[in-house]
Amino acid sequence: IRFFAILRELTGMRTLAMSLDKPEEVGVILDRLVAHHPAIGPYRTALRAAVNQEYVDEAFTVFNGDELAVITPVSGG
Amino acid sequence: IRFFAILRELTGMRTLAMSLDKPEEVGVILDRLVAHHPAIGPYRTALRAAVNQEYVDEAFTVFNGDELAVITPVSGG
Amino acid sequence: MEERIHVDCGPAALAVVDAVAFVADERAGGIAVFAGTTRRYTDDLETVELKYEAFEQMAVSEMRKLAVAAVEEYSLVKAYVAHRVGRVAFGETSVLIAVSSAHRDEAFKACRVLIDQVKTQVPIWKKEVYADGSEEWVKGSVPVLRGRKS
Amino acid sequence: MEERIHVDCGPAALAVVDAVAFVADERAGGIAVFAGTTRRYTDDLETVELKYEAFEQMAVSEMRKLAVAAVEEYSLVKAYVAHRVGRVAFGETSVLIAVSSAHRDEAFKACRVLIDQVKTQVPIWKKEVYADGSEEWVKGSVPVLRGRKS
Repeated sequence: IRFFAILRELTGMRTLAMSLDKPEEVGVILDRLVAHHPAIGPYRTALRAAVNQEYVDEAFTVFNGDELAVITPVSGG
Repeated sequence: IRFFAILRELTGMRTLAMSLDKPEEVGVILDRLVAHHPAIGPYRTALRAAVNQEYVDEAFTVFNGDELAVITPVSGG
Repeated sequence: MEERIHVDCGPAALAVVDAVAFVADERAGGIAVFAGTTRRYTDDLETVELKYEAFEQMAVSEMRKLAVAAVEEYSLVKAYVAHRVGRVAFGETSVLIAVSSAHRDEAFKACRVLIDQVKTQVPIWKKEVYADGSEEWVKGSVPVLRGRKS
Repeated sequence: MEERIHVDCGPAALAVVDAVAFVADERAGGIAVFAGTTRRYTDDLETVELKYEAFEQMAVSEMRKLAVAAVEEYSLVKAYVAHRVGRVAFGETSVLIAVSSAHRDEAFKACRVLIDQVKTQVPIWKKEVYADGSEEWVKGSVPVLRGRKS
């Protein structure tokens, strides 16, 4: 799991390795992240996830070995 | 009177000096030009005049000493 | 106002880098540029070059008026408007507009309005020279009177 | 398609001249460019610099998708999309878009759509650094899902 920008600073992590017991939906994994890292909580509703470098919705199924990136609202330009 | 582009080629003139007997409207002068230089005729309805380097309408009064430019449709870019 | 506007109409080649250098400013958040370049092919006709003729002093004067109006209407920081005259080989730039503004929306709008106006309001004429040696003045637009002298 | 698109996301400075050189083409009649530059002042706040962070590989991938879509939708000849990461001092360019097309309307529209999309869709984040030493991540936009995976 990759973190960037404000979530990288708030969690103090750039990456987090998570081994899944079984394939799970993105939303479930994000909820679990928030439970363990409450600093993410205020951003939960504005999070977008990317799996293997493509945006996905929260029902998307993640398998072991997939790369999940947690994307807060983007502000390039 | 200054000519450019296609009118310069058709009339063979870059400038024409015209001494006015009395101040006259642009439209009258343009009509007189067409009478003496029939090659201008087909362009008459699409002509724009500029007096002293500003666009004017055909009712604008021209005095001796003014610079009149005959502007066919412009195509810069 | 004057130091915020650069206008030019002459035979020298136009370079985007000059236009951007002029409009760059620490008050600007965005720079929009349009460069009109000579197409080699229009459908199947091969254009060898374009020739531009201008009523140069008046062209500069008209371009300056357009730039001043755009700076005011779109709150631009700076504006650069230049048109080349004489022969312009394919791939080269015949007209170059650059504007800077605090926000991008104004920059895009002003740049678009300026190129549209330069093409339809400024006394400049384009002649296409084809590969077979023939030449043709391009059909143009009658400049609009804007409540000026009558 | 690939040779008609240039995409980049990295720490190197961005130069308009490079973007224009890439998109220039003898089939193009117009080139539109947008450069996003760092404003020194936003209202009364003095910004010393901006810092950009990106998920670089994905940013490149997303920018490429956006450029491919724009080339197709607007019949572009070429497109250049680049975003800088790391520190960007005021006056420098953080994002640079250039497109060429046969006619100017498509160039303007595509350039505008691309900068809007780069700002709202690509995983890049901006942090403002103020003169008093404070820093702040800029509020952003949630990327839109476009009928991709679910």
